[in-house]
Amino acid sequence: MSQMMYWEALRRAHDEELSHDPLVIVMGEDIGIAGGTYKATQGLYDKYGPERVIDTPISENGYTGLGIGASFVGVKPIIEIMSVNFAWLATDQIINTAAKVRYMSGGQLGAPVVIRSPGGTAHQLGAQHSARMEKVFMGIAGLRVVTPSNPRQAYGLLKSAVRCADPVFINEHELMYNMKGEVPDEEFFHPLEGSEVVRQGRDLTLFGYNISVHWCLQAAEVLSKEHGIEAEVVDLYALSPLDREGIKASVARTHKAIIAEEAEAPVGVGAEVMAIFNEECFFELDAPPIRVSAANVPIPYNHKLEKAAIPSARDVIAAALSLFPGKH
Amino acid sequence: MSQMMYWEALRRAHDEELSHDPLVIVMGEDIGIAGGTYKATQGLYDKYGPERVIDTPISENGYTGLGIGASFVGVKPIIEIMSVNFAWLATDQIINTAAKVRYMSGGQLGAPVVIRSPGGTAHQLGAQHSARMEKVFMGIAGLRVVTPSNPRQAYGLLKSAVRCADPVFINEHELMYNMKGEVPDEEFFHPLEGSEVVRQGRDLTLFGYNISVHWCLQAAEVLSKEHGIEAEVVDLYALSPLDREGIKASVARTHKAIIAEEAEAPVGVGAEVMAIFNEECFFELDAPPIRVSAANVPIPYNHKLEKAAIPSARDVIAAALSLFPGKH
Amino acid sequence: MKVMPGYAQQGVAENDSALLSVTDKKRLLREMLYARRFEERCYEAYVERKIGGFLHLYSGEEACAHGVLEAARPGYDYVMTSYRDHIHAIKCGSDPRKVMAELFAKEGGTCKGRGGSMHIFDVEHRFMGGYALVGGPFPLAAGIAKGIKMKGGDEISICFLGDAANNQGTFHESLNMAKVWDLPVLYVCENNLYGIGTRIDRSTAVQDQYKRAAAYDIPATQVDGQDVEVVYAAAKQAIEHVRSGNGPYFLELMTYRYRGHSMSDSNAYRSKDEERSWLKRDPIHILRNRLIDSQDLTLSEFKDMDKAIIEEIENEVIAYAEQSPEPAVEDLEKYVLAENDPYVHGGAS
Amino acid sequence: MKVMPGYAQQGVAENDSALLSVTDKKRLLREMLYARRFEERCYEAYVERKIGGFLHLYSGEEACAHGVLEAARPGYDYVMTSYRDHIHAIKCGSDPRKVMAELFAKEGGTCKGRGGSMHIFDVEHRFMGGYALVGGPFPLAAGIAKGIKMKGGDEISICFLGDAANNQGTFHESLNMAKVWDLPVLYVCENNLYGIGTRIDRSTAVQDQYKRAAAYDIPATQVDGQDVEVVYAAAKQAIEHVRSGNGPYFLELMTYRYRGHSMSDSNAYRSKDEERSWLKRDPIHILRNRLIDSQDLTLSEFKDMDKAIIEEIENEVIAYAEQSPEPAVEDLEKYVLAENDPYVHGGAS
Ligand SMILES: Cc1ncc(C[n+]2csc(CCOP(=O)(O)OP(=O)(O)O)c2C)c(N)n1
Ligand SMILES: Cc1ncc(C[n+]2csc(CCOP(=O)(O)OP(=O)(O)O)c2C)c(N)n1
Ligand SMILES: [Mg+2]
Ligand SMILES: [Mg+2]
Repeated sequence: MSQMMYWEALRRAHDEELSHDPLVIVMGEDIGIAGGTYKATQGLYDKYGPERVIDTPISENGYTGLGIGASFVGVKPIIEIMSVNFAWLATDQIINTAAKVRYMSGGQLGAPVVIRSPGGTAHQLGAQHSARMEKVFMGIAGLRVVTPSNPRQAYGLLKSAVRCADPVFINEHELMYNMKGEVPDEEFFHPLEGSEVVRQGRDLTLFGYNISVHWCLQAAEVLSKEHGIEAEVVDLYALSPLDREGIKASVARTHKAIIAEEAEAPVGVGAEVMAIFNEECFFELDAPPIRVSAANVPIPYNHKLEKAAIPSARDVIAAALSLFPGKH
Repeated sequence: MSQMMYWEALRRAHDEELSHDPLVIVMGEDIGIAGGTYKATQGLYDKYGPERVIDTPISENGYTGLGIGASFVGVKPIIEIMSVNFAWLATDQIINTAAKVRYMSGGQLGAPVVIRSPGGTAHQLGAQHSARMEKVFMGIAGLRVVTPSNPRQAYGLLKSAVRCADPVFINEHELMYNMKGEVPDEEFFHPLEGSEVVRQGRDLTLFGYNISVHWCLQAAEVLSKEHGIEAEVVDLYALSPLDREGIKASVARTHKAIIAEEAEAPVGVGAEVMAIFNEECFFELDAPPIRVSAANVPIPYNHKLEKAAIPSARDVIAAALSLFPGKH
Repeated sequence: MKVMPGYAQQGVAENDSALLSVTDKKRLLREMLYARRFEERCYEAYVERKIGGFLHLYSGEEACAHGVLEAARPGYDYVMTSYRDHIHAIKCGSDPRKVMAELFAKEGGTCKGRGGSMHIFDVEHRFMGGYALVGGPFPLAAGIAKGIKMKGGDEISICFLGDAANNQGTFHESLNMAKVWDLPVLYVCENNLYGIGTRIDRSTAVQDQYKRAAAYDIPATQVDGQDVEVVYAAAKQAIEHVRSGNGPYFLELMTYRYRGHSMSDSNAYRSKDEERSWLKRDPIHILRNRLIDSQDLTLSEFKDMDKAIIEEIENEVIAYAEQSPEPAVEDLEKYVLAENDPYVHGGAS
Repeated sequence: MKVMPGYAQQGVAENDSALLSVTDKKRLLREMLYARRFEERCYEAYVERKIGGFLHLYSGEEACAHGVLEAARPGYDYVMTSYRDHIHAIKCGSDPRKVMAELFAKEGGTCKGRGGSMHIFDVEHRFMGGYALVGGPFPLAAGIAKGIKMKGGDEISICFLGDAANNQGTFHESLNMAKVWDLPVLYVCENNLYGIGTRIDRSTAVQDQYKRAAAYDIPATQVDGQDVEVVYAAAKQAIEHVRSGNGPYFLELMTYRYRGHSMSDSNAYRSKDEERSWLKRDPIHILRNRLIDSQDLTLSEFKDMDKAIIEEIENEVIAYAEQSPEPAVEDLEKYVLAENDPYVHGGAS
């Protein structure tokens, strides 16, 4: 095991996959000579050359579609979209082509592309650079959606996404690239489905994904130390398909549930998880499950407003305590 | 009251608004000389001329953005996107600009555009022409989403959408343009928020919107006649914001709930409504609420598969009966 | 090379038009006639409700696909186009029976009845699909060209699309990338003067589409799309350019669709005069008359050919499509994702 | 009119460059110097963590906005641009104190602290916004022009954008529509040779951006963007064209940004030589030296002016921004939707 940063883990996965298969390419704006805005492809342009580590024009729908087309003939493109807010421009090709081509062709053609993009609220990037899109992509049949919460997942999910025959959208987060964590020294492939219990506890379950896993873990510590409440924390690193069994099993253990997400609530990850609670384990619930979500606003530039708009561990704690009226 | 078809109701609303305000314009592909694929603008090109009833090039992001820009200086554009599947191309301007500009500008500038588009599964149009997008747009702060289920709503919602200072997305349906219904003879403006109880019943609530309201109504008849179950049917014509109070009030009356939608389940309208059940009226529910949704597949061309992919009144009935184990 | 009177040309030198042998021409005539009869039979089948959804026919435009693909290596070069795709697939080598079965939504169709008229795919013959989003194929075709270049093959990627599609942003983005990276892609614009009911001058600032390629420094030609020999000659040069590693090329073919845009369209937006003037330049008649003039064909031979084609389509193509079974409803969720992909569970190891 | 050596020009006839009076030139010199000092002070404030988010500075490019808007009617004509927007706003008439307060995320900012550096809006002065999606403003500006045309005013719509933005599909779609509908919009390309770290030749097939306008039959000129008089003269003609109802115009200004793309960028991708060669053509120095040469200005006057500007920015602009209150957290949900819109409830009646 080595400690490495999230971006280093991504970089290592890119590097290994590029060296493993000459048909792996990386594409995106400023990912070549500049090494990527968040360094995920640093040094790879020099190592693999401009034909495989490709600086693209500012043409999101175009280069995403180009990557998808290349994938039709055996190329395995890893497409970086610098901020997920720009990915709206590429949704046509991602959703109308990549997600549907296998079905429309009766199984003849697949689009094994990986689309990586940071989404989420960083520091004062304003309304046009702070939104998330995983909730959009996970509503589309034919597309896989994963979202690493730590360097190990960042490495292992990208590795599997590259090898997988399906199109995979990977949701990353601007604020997490410098996070440190352990990554196995030997090559490994993280499952693209499932969920992970990252903390055990009998009193309630906190569901999180990507950055919100960390709020849940922090909240769980506080709940344990200060309130004697033991929370199980479940990392939903796979958003499509969601791990219904894992969700059900945890709720069956704890009978209380919170789902924390950084985005606005409507039709979000939280909504889907709440629906799954109802469908899979309604009678296991002792209390109404709770969504901890962002305010339903475009993200403001001012830092105080920004902080007020998005949730934090404190909001998870408050939500949890509301489920234990005696324990305030 | 006159009987008119859904498309006629839309056409009347267009006509009245165009004649009411010289700054109202209509834009879209083949909406001018051809009168619109579904006739919603028939005859208006001749009446109001090419400067106001505008045939656009095939440039969805471009003409939608152009309409949004025009709205900055007082123009009130009604933008038709021929099939909502093409609207992915315009999501950048709809979401990154129209929905956010009021906030980003600190309230200085609004984008009072109306975007109308049919979404849903018609007859064998295949995967790239059969998807819905209301679930995407209703997850975006700053955008209103409404979806008429009958000619009266089609007329009144479009009228209000044109006058409203917010951007409004109107979800229509290919299969509903020829539906007949009563529309008041006098001008009227339908609320853009709220919901409507379209059938009363004490035993359970069937929530629907747009086409699924009709499945719910059909199902309610069968449930009543054949099974002695009296269903309340609630029409969620406003999807953003959703009528939390209305949803809660109905569940509080019936204690059982089904939400029917034509789209695939993940992160859909049904998921959000299920989340609202949990948040607003968990303890009112006697049984797990149920989503009746499409199969999670791109829509197939073959008609039998297509029919199997999307739900119907029969599925609503089956779901309802599952809530009354004694009554099969 | 011949260009249609009044049409400019650019980038292609004059050369001898007699590139096709008589045998080739006769075969092409039969193929184009077959295409016409195939499409017209689709029309009937649609009226009979055997075909559903949207149906876009290629009648009138046969010389475009046939001229270009005759100059290419069908089944070897990669081809994609829009929803108006039956004939391109067949010329690439698709079995017409399977194409028809697809339109009939049958399991024996090219896409097992899942795709339909707008989405014919036949990967075995490198027909990489018909797409229903206008402008969608521009970047996809450039991507295939990128793949070819990486793998070092001498295939090319050919993208057919309509004139109105060129107003889509993907046109601009794709042509720029194709040139920046010198990709082996041939863009063929089938300029039939309309996007549904909107005439090109009402939607497009520069109506000669080949001129737009200059904005990307891509060589371009505009020729008569009704004369298959002219198309063939222009395509030969264009393909030579692309296949030799010189990067993309843009070929504009002036043509006309006889039928409405799709089945629901009555062509109310164009004049009967205009239609008549184009009917006089029917691609099948042009080639037929030329072969008759040169005494390589008689009218009665042509009529026999036509009869044989009509019968063949009825007895083989329609019969196959009719008899092919429908997909099983239990298979609804097949083909959404890859089956048994080991990486879904963390790799094979 | 002067053009930079080596740059082509098209569509603008030669004419006398002495269009600006000495008074105007001196004012412009002060404005450009003010702009430079404003931006450099932003840089410091960012380092001091008074400004957050992304910050894109205009240093080196001052002659572009100033030359064009001097030729326009700022505050009357509608203007929009990208995220590199402070100076355009100020030249349109925005109070620099409010612009700085916006960067400081204060309630006294142009957008009440909600927008930030990338999203300055000042509708009162018809500065219609800075946008952070590259290519986003192309259609928006055409839309404003559509509105102008409908209302019959003689305003024009001016859209500033970068060179790399021109590879976005919206460029193509918007220029086409602007020409098809003959909209009064002036597109100004600030060609600083880079999109972030990618040099234009690595992303763009045709590097002279004005040439791309021919694909839409839009007249276009390319001129030196470092000489404000040259920009002014070219813009004068361009604006005259647009304001007289002749439809869109495309003006390309060759320029250079001194600082990194945004604050996190160290310019590692370009050579010091290149940077030095552009520094020699500093827009402020060019105008200053010209005024000194013609004895309309002395160096010490210039230095005094500079000192006064620095003090003014410190004492008025920064002080205002510092003192302005932050927005109230209770107001988080303000400005998402219109307030009390009667049609939300079915109309006023
Ligand atoms: C993105 C998108 N926008 C609009 C449509 C609707 N539509 C289908 S075909 C068509 C016209 C296309 O014209 P052209 O490209 O000239 O091709 P042609 O049909 O003439 O062969 C339009 C507007 C679509 N399918 N996709
Ligand atoms: C749609 C979109 N794609 C990518 C980006 C990231 N990005 C911001 S600025 C920029 C470069 C733009 O260059 P140019 O248009 O030349 O303007 P300049 O910054 O040089 O003034 C890029 C790629 C973005 N903001 N929006
Ligand atoms: Mg056409
Ligand atoms: Mg630039």
